[in-house]
Amino acid sequence: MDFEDSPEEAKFRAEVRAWLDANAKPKASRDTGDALGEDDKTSLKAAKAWQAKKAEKGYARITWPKEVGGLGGTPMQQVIFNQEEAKYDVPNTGAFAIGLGMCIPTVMAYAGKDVIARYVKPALRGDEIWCQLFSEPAGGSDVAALRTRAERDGNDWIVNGSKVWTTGAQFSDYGILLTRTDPTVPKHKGLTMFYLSMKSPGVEVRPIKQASGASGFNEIFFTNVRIPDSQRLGEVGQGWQVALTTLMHERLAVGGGTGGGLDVPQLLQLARELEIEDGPAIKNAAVREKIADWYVRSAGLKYTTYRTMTALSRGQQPGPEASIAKIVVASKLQDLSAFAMELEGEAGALTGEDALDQGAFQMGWLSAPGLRIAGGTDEILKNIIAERVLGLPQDIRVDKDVPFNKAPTGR
Amino acid sequence: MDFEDSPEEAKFRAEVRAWLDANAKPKASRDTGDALGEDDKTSLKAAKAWQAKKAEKGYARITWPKEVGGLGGTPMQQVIFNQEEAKYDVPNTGAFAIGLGMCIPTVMAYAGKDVIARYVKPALRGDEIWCQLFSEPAGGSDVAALRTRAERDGNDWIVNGSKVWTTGAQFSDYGILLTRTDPTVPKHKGLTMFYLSMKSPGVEVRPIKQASGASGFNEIFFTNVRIPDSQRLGEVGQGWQVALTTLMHERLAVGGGTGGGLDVPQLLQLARELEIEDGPAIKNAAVREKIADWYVRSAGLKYTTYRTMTALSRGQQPGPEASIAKIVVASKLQDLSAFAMELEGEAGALTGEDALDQGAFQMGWLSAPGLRIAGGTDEILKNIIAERVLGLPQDIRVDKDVPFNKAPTGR
Amino acid sequence: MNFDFSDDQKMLKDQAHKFLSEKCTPKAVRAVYESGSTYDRALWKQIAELGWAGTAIPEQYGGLGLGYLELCVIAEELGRALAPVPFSSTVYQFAESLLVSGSEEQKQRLLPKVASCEIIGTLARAEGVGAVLPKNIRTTFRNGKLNGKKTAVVDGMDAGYAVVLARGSDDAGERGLQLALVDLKQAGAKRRAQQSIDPSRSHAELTFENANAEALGKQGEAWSDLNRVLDRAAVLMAFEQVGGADVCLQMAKGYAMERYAFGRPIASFQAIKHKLADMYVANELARSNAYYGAWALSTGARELPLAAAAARVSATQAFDFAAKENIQTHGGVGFTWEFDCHFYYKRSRELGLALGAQRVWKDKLVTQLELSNAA
Amino acid sequence: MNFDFSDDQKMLKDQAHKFLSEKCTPKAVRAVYESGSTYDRALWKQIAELGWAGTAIPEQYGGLGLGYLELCVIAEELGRALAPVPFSSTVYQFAESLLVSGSEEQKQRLLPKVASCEIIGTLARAEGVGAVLPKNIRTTFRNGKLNGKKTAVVDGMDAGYAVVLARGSDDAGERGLQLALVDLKQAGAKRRAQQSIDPSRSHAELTFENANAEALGKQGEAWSDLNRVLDRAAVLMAFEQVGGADVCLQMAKGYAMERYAFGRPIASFQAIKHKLADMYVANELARSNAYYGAWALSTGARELPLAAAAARVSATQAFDFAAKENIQTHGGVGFTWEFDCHFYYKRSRELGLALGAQRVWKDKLVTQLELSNAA
Repeated sequence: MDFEDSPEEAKFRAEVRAWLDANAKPKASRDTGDALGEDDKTSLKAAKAWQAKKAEKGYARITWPKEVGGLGGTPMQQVIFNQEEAKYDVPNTGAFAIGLGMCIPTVMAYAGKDVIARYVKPALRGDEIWCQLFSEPAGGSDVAALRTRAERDGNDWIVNGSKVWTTGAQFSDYGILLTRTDPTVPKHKGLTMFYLSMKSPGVEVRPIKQASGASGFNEIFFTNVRIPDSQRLGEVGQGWQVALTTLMHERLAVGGGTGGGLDVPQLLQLARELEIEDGPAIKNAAVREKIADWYVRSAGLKYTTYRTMTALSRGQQPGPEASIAKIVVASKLQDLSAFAMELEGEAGALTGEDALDQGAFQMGWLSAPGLRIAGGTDEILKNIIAERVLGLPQDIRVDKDVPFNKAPTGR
Repeated sequence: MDFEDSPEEAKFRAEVRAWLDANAKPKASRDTGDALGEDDKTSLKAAKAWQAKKAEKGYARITWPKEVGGLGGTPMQQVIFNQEEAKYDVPNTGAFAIGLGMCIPTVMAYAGKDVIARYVKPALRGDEIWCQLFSEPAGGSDVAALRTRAERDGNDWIVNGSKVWTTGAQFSDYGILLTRTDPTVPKHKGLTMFYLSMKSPGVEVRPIKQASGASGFNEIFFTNVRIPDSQRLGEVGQGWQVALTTLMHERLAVGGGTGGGLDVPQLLQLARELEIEDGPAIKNAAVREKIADWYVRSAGLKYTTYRTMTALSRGQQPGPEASIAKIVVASKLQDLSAFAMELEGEAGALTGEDALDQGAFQMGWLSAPGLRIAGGTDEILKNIIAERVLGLPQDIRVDKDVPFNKAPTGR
Repeated sequence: MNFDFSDDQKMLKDQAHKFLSEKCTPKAVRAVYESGSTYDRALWKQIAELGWAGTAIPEQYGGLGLGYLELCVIAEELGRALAPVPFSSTVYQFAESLLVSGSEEQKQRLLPKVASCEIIGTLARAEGVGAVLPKNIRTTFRNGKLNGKKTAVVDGMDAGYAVVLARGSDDAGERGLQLALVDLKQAGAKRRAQQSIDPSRSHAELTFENANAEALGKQGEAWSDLNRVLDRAAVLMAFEQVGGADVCLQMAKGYAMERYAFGRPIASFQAIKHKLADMYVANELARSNAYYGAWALSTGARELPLAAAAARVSATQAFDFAAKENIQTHGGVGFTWEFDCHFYYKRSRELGLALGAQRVWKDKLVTQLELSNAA
Repeated sequence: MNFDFSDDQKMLKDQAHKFLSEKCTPKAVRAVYESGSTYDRALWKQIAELGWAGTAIPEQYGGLGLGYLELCVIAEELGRALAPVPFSSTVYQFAESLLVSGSEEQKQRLLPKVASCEIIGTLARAEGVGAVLPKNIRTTFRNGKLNGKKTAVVDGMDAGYAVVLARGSDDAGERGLQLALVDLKQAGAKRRAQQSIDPSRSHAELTFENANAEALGKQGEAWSDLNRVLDRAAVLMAFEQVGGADVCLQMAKGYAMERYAFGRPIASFQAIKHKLADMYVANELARSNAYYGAWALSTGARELPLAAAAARVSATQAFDFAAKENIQTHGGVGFTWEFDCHFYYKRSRELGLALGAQRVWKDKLVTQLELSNAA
């Protein structure tokens, strides 16, 4: 048992380092973690440039086959690249994560050769950005309850409805869109998947302002948007099976959320600086117990990730361990930051310039409720662990065999 | 807002005190709480004597009408009597609680005049003890799933099956028995209630040994037990409605479980006596936080009870507050006693003579899991709060309209 | 046993409820959030007309002299409505400081103006990050002059007067502390707005440079006086917290009944049912502890410090839990700016910090238990 | 990255699992509960034949010299089976005390007998209720004579030797402590059985009256030596706890799938599903922390104290939770004597107390964090 690379891994890591040294500068100080939703024009431009550079070398998507611009590498090699890249001061390429992580794999799985040839490379280079259009006001945790209609019109489909919680839609060029093409059959059976240009007439993108003040998500409105049938992904009525391909990837993508890097070290630092009733906070037994409780969760997650990487390194499928990360991280962030605010006392209510560390803990606390919901609520994730990991039965599904337009909706 | 008696209440309290002074001795020291299941012959004999005395005065059941031997008093007067009686060194009359609290009210509600005349007074005087025969191995939280069969045979019914979790069956003279008389209709519709003598041929009582070592409950086996139709309570097939009368009373009876008197004062005492790393445990901030957390729960329950009593005192129906007591008390007992054991260190693992206070905290910890289950599990009680207090919808009931003998049982 | 509010008090509560559900809708709170104004002036004016600020102020000082139980029921309704007005700082803290420490002349001079809402007042304690401790107080009050800086002063932008915890002598400890009463409308008193987690309650930094001020209460008694004020404020604020927690439960319930997923209202899923049941339990315990605090406050019982700490801890825990799980019950929309859930989430934390952290109150609570068991 | 056990180690684990699921069924545990015997002698004999006790003991001392990772996988299986044998006291504590503090001669003399299970050994620390603190140690070791009383000594009824924490000089503090190695088969050493919450692990009071004993390690280093032993034992015991917690999850799952209520398996109710999901999460975290402890132990890394504390705290929390919620998932039958659930509930507490309370380990953990961040 050790944390060392295998000889092959060490060799690959050296190659990656050499390439990074040649193309980027090492980080000056420690990573401060990227603020969510900070994606202005300039940083996007820089991100595209960096992404293109990676694409030339095959580093943009290491596990993809060479033919489509990948490196034909292993998942472990992707992990190694990410570890090394994180040590360098390079643009945040998060804007491409959903497209490359979810949309393009779906396209590659269901589109024809020519379509793949047309779209994969530009996405890989960051020239074209993709977003995912599944969630709706009417269908949050219950994605398949979506209502956006696509109606056949000759060789086209006419789409009307709206989508919500779409990340990066404001700067996306294309999107994959899940629609209802037949409301008269049970909800999973009447869905069909398309891809479309976000510049299509009738597509309107509006940012959603969150409780934290940030606007990481969008609401998208479709008014008589015309999509050629040639942009259908999978068969008519097979949309749910197609979507599962996409969602399978989402869990992995969202799973590892870290909560903006706020964790025990920052709390430990605070506890050392602050004086409370009986001296330095770090000497207070109640504070120490809290720090210990949160530390064992953080450490537990860290070493769980190491176990997952080990499985990858051994060429095995990683186990379901990954699915626990977000549940643990989100609640920990909420409790830990609230506790830190209490240590700060009455001034813990302040944010921005007047707050300690520009209100890092306050921001963490304000964003935590979103982290507990986005990409699957705590409750949905526990269902997933119970059903997919532990193999417990599904809850009763009263709408399973009911035509969608006959299913109870409360409205 | 105050904690004083109304003039009428004060007058009644004085009467009760006078009577108690004349008939019993005040408690020497503080109440140590009665160990569960300690009900040997002698203490039962004493209990019956004391119960008879109370019955003569109408104090055995203060809210019952005078005609049936009660005092025709108010619920508040019952509360006052209990408060005062608790200050005197009198036998534990817990053995009569289920009979008078649940069984006899059911008999009075559904039996004929002569039956009532025959059974109520002896029960009131403690001459005859009753038990409640509902729960079964096959139906725990789902009481109505019971399988004990009663088949018609002329003017009699022949009963076969078994019951479980029956308190006090070993010294009971009679019991009310819920049976299935028609398995071909949905589960709630095929039940019928009877009362029977526990001395009937074919009735066998076996104590159940619990994880804590105690045996407060019994399992009862029925082999061709013959019950005359005249002992039926309510119509054939109406057993569930009859049972609801009984269960309604149970919640109140069990609701106020206190966990054998182990609470914050005992923990506070322990924390003052014990030395830990940094001095007396009571000075340790983590210990103080725990004590405060548990104190606000205990105090919250205490003053919730005062609010309930105030409602009674004002002649109102008490609100649903009572339903929260057991959930709070049972988990608190489990956590508080585990914490106390940790304060005791390695010697916290000892029980009996070698343990501090004869292992009071250890016994509390050993009995806590039972308290979280008996009389409704935490989960069932939360359902009850959600449905009856908050008015949230029931969970999906797949067996609602299915004939009992067709409903899924997993066996 | 008479452990509940009287019919008159309940009637007052109903009136307050009716009034606030008309005049202080979520829209009004949102207006303060988005206008950047420090409080709802129209609402404050109407509250003045109702005389709520004088509820517990004796008649000889221009109040209604109704008592603390009446103030408690109003507090619960203000908490329920998240009323964006300087009520708690003016009434629970400034007025109570005067009642605890003020001279007859000071009470005569200021309390009537408080009762009529002509004066907005506040209590300035903290000077930086961390707990407020005697040894950390650097603001000085000497020969009638106040010098120093206070931070996170609630309603400091609008207050006409402040009670300031200062150091009145060279004694660096508790005994050297002195409460100073200062008129903020003078050159020597400057204020600067501070951003806070709850935009519906304004915070400010106050800077004093040779500001004229007067002593409030005796030197050496400042710390114990302050704690007596905090105990009273804790009970009253606990009612605001209980009110807020109750609304969160109602909001979560309402949404869960309306919202369908997988063909059924989410309120029929056990995860939601048990979550709401847990909220209900916490809220009931908090309410009962708050009632006991109300009894102790209204009767001046010696149990007040214990009762206040228990009410504070219990109510803070209940509101924290209800506010965050209300958002969780709503899911994505619950975290949007348009929905009202986040108002309660932010207020729950603001109230939880305003009178000092739970840790401090838990410690006070156990100290009281030790004393009461000492006998 | 190679953060997992090797194939050989996994094979050893499988063998241990097969062996124990035949020889150490719940029936065997029940037999110890109900026979009143102190441990399962037949099982201990077979474990001796397998040589498990010598897994991490170097070959020159008669062990197999396989290493700590191998001992960890065996520990997990022993924990899974609740093996009622004096393994942890003899191997994790007595043998490790010798390895940490013993002279070459002492190791040569005793370790081979430990490896072959001829000797049952234990470590005697506590002298009464409360934490084990240097200043509370009254047992004395002077001129080869041991005098005093130790309580709650696990396997004390069966141990042939004990390592005893004693006072070797007049120094009343840490520096005055001395570890003494004592042969319990002598007139000066008396033992008395004590009842404990876990009848499958016997406890005893040991009384020494001028018992002949020998020094183990240097005076003044006893306390730090003891803590090094406890760190090692904590990692190994964490694997027993992780094993036990995993079984609780499997039992709860199995019952919930079988048991029907309201016409459906209770495993389909969210309250149960989320309860088991919570167990799963806690167990995974505990396992990962235990793995890190295993790495630190097996490599003698300087991170051991931190890794051991994290493994200990995480595993104790996971087993506590899994054991109590396993009973809760079973409902009434889960609390009966006939069902096996209570074996795990009792063992979880016994293991949680055996090496000192969570509080102590959390404090150690944070102390290590302070040191590691000090740089």
